[in-house]
Amino acid sequence: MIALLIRDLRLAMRAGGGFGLGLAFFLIVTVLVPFGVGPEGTLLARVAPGVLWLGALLACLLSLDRIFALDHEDGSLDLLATAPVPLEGVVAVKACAHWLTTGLPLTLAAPALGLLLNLPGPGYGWLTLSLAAGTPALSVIGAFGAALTVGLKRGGLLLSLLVLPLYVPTLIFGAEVARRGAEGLATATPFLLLAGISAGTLALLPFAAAAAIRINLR
Amino acid sequence: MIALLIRDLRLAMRAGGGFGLGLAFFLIVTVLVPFGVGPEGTLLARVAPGVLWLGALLACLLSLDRIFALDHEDGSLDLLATAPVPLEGVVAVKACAHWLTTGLPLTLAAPALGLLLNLPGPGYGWLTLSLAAGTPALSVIGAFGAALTVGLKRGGLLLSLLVLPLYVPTLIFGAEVARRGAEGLATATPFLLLAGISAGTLALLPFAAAAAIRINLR
Amino acid sequence: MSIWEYANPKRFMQTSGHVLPWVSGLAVLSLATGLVWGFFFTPEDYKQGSTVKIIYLHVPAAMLAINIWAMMLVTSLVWLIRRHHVSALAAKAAAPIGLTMTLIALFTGAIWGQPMWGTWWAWDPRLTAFLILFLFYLGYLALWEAIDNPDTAADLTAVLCLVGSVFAVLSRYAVNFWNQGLHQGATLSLDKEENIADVFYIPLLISIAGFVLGFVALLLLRTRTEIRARRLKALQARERMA
Amino acid sequence: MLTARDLAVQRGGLPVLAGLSITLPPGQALVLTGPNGIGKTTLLRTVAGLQPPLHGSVTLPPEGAAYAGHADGAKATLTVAENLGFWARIYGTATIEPALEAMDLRALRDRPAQSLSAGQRRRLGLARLFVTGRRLWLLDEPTVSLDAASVARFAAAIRAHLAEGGAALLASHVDLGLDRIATLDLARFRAAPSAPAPGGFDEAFA
Amino acid sequence: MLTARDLAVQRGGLPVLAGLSITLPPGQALVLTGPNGIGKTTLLRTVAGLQPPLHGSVTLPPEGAAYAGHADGAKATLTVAENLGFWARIYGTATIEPALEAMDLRALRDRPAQSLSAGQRRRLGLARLFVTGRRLWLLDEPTVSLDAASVARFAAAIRAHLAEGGAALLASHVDLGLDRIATLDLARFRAAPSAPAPGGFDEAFA
Amino acid sequence: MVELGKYAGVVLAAYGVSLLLLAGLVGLTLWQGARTRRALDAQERRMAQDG
Ligand code: HEM
Ligand SMILES: Nc1ncnc2c1ncn2[C@@H]1O[C@H](COP(=O)(O)OP(=O)(O)OP(=O)(O)O)[C@@H](O)[C@H]1O
Ligand SMILES: Nc1ncnc2c1ncn2[C@@H]1O[C@H](COP(=O)(O)OP(=O)(O)OP(=O)(O)O)[C@@H](O)[C@H]1O
Ligand SMILES: [Mg+2]
Ligand SMILES: [Mg+2]
Repeated sequence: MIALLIRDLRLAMRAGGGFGLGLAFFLIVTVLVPFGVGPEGTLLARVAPGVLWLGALLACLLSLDRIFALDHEDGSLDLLATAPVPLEGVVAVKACAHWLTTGLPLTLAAPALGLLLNLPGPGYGWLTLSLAAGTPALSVIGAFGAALTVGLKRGGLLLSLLVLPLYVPTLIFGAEVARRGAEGLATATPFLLLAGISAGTLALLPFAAAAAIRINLR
Repeated sequence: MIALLIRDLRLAMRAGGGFGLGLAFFLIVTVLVPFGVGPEGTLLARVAPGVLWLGALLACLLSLDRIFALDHEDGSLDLLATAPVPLEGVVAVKACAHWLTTGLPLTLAAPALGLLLNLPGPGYGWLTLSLAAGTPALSVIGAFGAALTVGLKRGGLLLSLLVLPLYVPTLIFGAEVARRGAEGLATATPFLLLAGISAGTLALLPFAAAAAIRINLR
Repeated sequence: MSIWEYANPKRFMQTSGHVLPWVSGLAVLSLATGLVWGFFFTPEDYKQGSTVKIIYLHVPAAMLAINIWAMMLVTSLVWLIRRHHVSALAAKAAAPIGLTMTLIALFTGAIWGQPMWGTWWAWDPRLTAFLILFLFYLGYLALWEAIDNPDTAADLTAVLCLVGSVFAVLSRYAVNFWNQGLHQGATLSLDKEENIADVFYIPLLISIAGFVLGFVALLLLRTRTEIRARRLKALQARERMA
Repeated sequence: MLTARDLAVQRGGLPVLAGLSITLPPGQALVLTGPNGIGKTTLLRTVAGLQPPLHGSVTLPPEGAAYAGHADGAKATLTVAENLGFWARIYGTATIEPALEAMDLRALRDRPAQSLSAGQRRRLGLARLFVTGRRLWLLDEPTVSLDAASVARFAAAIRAHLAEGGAALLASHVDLGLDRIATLDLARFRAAPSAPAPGGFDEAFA
Repeated sequence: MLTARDLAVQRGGLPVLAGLSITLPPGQALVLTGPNGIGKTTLLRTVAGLQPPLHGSVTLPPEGAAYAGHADGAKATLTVAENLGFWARIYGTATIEPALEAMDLRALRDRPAQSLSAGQRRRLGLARLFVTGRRLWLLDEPTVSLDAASVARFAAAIRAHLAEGGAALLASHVDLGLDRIATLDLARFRAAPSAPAPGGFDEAFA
Repeated sequence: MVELGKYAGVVLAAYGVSLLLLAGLVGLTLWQGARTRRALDAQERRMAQDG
């Protein structure tokens, strides 16, 4: 299992593996927002928490198809399915590798990007906290979506379509935490709900994802 | 050449080809925005033109890697490069097919989504017009980016990183037209500039893209 | 003798080996002079207080950031047209320096903006254009990293640099159109009337010279490293084949 | 080691082969032959447990089988040694040296898989078998793209595997030069399309 | 029809083959042989014009050559007939029937390419050659995954092509059963690695 | 020591960040240079020995 984690991280680091690209995408989306909605500081400050959460979500989304699709194309997934490791574990490890290479860097970079969007002072801590609590859920839900679409050539867009609705609760609570934090309101309730979503998906979705992969390999 | 256009359109229509997915992605992003930034009508109305343009741009972006990557993987690109058609033409036709399956539907659907975001009355016409004038540039620039990354496994995120900065002028002028239109201001200058960018990229970038493909096939 | 002789790798290694110590020495000297002079021995501005001292970092870094991209454009063109490998490798070597310069300009600007404009960041056209330049550097470097075959990478990044330059200029105009700015106009115009006072001007010039020389020294060093790396790769491949 | 009883396999919802029984004792190999599209790949995937049989049952050794399909499962950006090392760790095998040795990959060990030629990559795919430690091998056209020397080397490796009490089920169109080997022509087991019963909607669902 | 003079080809920046000269008159076929990794694929791609030669020149017939590589270029969601029809229109050929006939694809014409077996997909890839109308064929291991009957059918197709004044350059590890055919062993042309000169930075750049 | 007035923090931060970035770049360049040089020398020696 650790071998798999190491392999996935190593693949992410190698040329073309895409480590850091999610981050760059996040940066670019944040930069593009003012071009779209105009440069006024107050307007940007109001949309900042939401935009940052959306940007993080999209950056996650774009890297999802790496989770299983590549392994399916080159046949590794067949081989992993016949290897002496439980497929549920494979899913969990791959979601974890995805989080380490995408969610974690996003969380760490978010405050710097908050600066670009005039995020109000108290918002920084809450933004980081909410992302730290929410991105694991994004990775696991994404892994489930990737498992559903693994057999399809360029399932990328379909994957987005399947996964985005599943992301809605995470996004709502996450953005709510960040927004309330930025405005200095109480954040306990949405934060607990967010953490609950993360914990729940982490515990259950690997099983669903493994089942989906088994069906797709047939 | 027409055969190629027909094939690409047919592939897009077939199962897993992704026609309509760009549209669905656009829809979902637009729907997610109120969750992210909060539901106030005036705020949404102010950001609506920008958000719609950004959504269209991202939806385009996500479907870009289909332009050449699939053809490269299954060897068709090698075969097309040795076929009696100029590679520049292949690029132009493929960008055109991409526009027909992504940019055009987005343009047509944008007014409906504008409703969801409280877009003010005069904005609808200008939004559609600006998208109609701008999305061809998005497709061609995207085809260039796709040509640069065609040899790379899952170049998707790298592609975004390369293409998004190139999208900046188009986005700025496009969103400016839509925003000014929504506020009832003069739109002639940015609209002309937008059209100029489209015309210029259409005329020149296929050559750069064809050169990039030749290099990548080596 | 043609200038292209220096584009021959062997010749380049010899010449740059001779030149390098001098350039590095001069760079350190002028950089130290400019910065020390600027930091310790210039008066405060009546309006900006001691923050003017940031100019000795900000302006040279900003100038270099733009001009390094221009240099990469030229070397990319040379590579595409005349296929001199040193030229392509020089572009590759320059990019991280340009990236660092962009970062320095952005950081010092942001830090400067806090007391002057009351905000770390504003969507001023000049600042925005710089952020876009930063993205171009990122994309360019990412493309180099992503491609395995060195010649393919050189070709593709050169094409990207060409197309990117056109779009960078376009973006500059677009950004200008989009938002009016807060940022200073040109201070170093030829028109003496508009220039800042000599007390600031001379150390600024020295520090610009220091930055430029430092860039040349780093560029030579990095290009030499790139050439060595290429040779190493070739030798390793040859050993495997044997 | 492997027994399949009255097996029927499907592909794309259609029965492909039916009424197939296989017994493979340790030390033996069985070559599946038959024209293109008869169902060799489908059968092997069913035996490997990647898809459920339509009918009948498959019994594998308790630890399972090692499967090698049309695709090699090599990661383009990892080197040969890294690729093999990953599978070795997954299967809990200590060293990759015997595998490198068996498929003559020593010289290529530090080359990224993407820079291998078609045959070299195939050798990497086959070398994976040696780090699985499994006794039953299921091989789908293992010698595709291999040159004569590599085919011979691979045949020798199989012979050694059989001699150690292993077993192999292979699909192949070419002669491997293995002597005293059983062959099973699948053409005899092609599933007969039954005439549709009027109104018999049940049959549409295999 | 094809002449290559003093050709040297490279892969990954390294010379692979050197000093190769080929003359292929109409009506003749030349089989390239050699162990895995000698450079057959690289040579064929260079001749096809997909990569520039390191040295020397290649002369093709004015209309170019038809290349078929390791990958088939078949679109998974298009049917066999649609796949072939596309290439027929690209090459300006009126009908795909002869091609379907030649590779025995009649029965499969309305099947999407993704539901084909490995050998059937290969037949589709080879059928493409017949709609190109090109006289020079460049084939990289054309018979991979094919069963014996299909190999014989393909050999017959090549013989017919040669009889009509066509020519073919093939890389193959297996005997196609074509008689009176020239073979070129590439092992003789392996590019010799020269010892590195100290400080010779020029050599690093091919 | 120079008198930086109320902006001392700002100016020092600007100089600090910039010099840090510059030092990082120079350090990286020197390190990469030394590493490649060492690797190349070792390779050349090995290949010279082998013939
Ligand atoms: C992140 C923020 C900033 C960025 C990216 C930035 C960027 C630039 C650029 C690109 C130049 C032009 C250099 C040249 O080509 O000559 C420049 C010059 C200059 N900047 Fe900034 N700047 C920023 C913030 C500031 C702030 C806050 C101030 C002071 C209030 C400032 C003062 C100056 C001055 C005095 C010059 C010299 C003008 C000239 O010679 O053209 N900058 N900056
Ligand atoms: N989705 C599908 N619908 C109908 N038939 C299908 C589908 N997928 C595969 N088939 C058919 O199933 C049969 C079995 O295919 P399989 O890949 O097992 O053949 P194979 O014996 O391995 O052939 P080869 O030697 O060419 O590899 C083939 O005739 C194929 O055309
Ligand atoms: N990036 C690279 N760096 C070094 N060597 C490489 C690179 N890419 C390919 N090679 C080598 O180039 C040689 C030529 O490969 P090529 O694919 O032409 O061989 P081939 O004759 O077609 O072999 P096969 O019969 O296995 O298909 C191989 O030895 C391969 O390992
Ligand atoms: Mg098969
Ligand atoms: Mg080959």
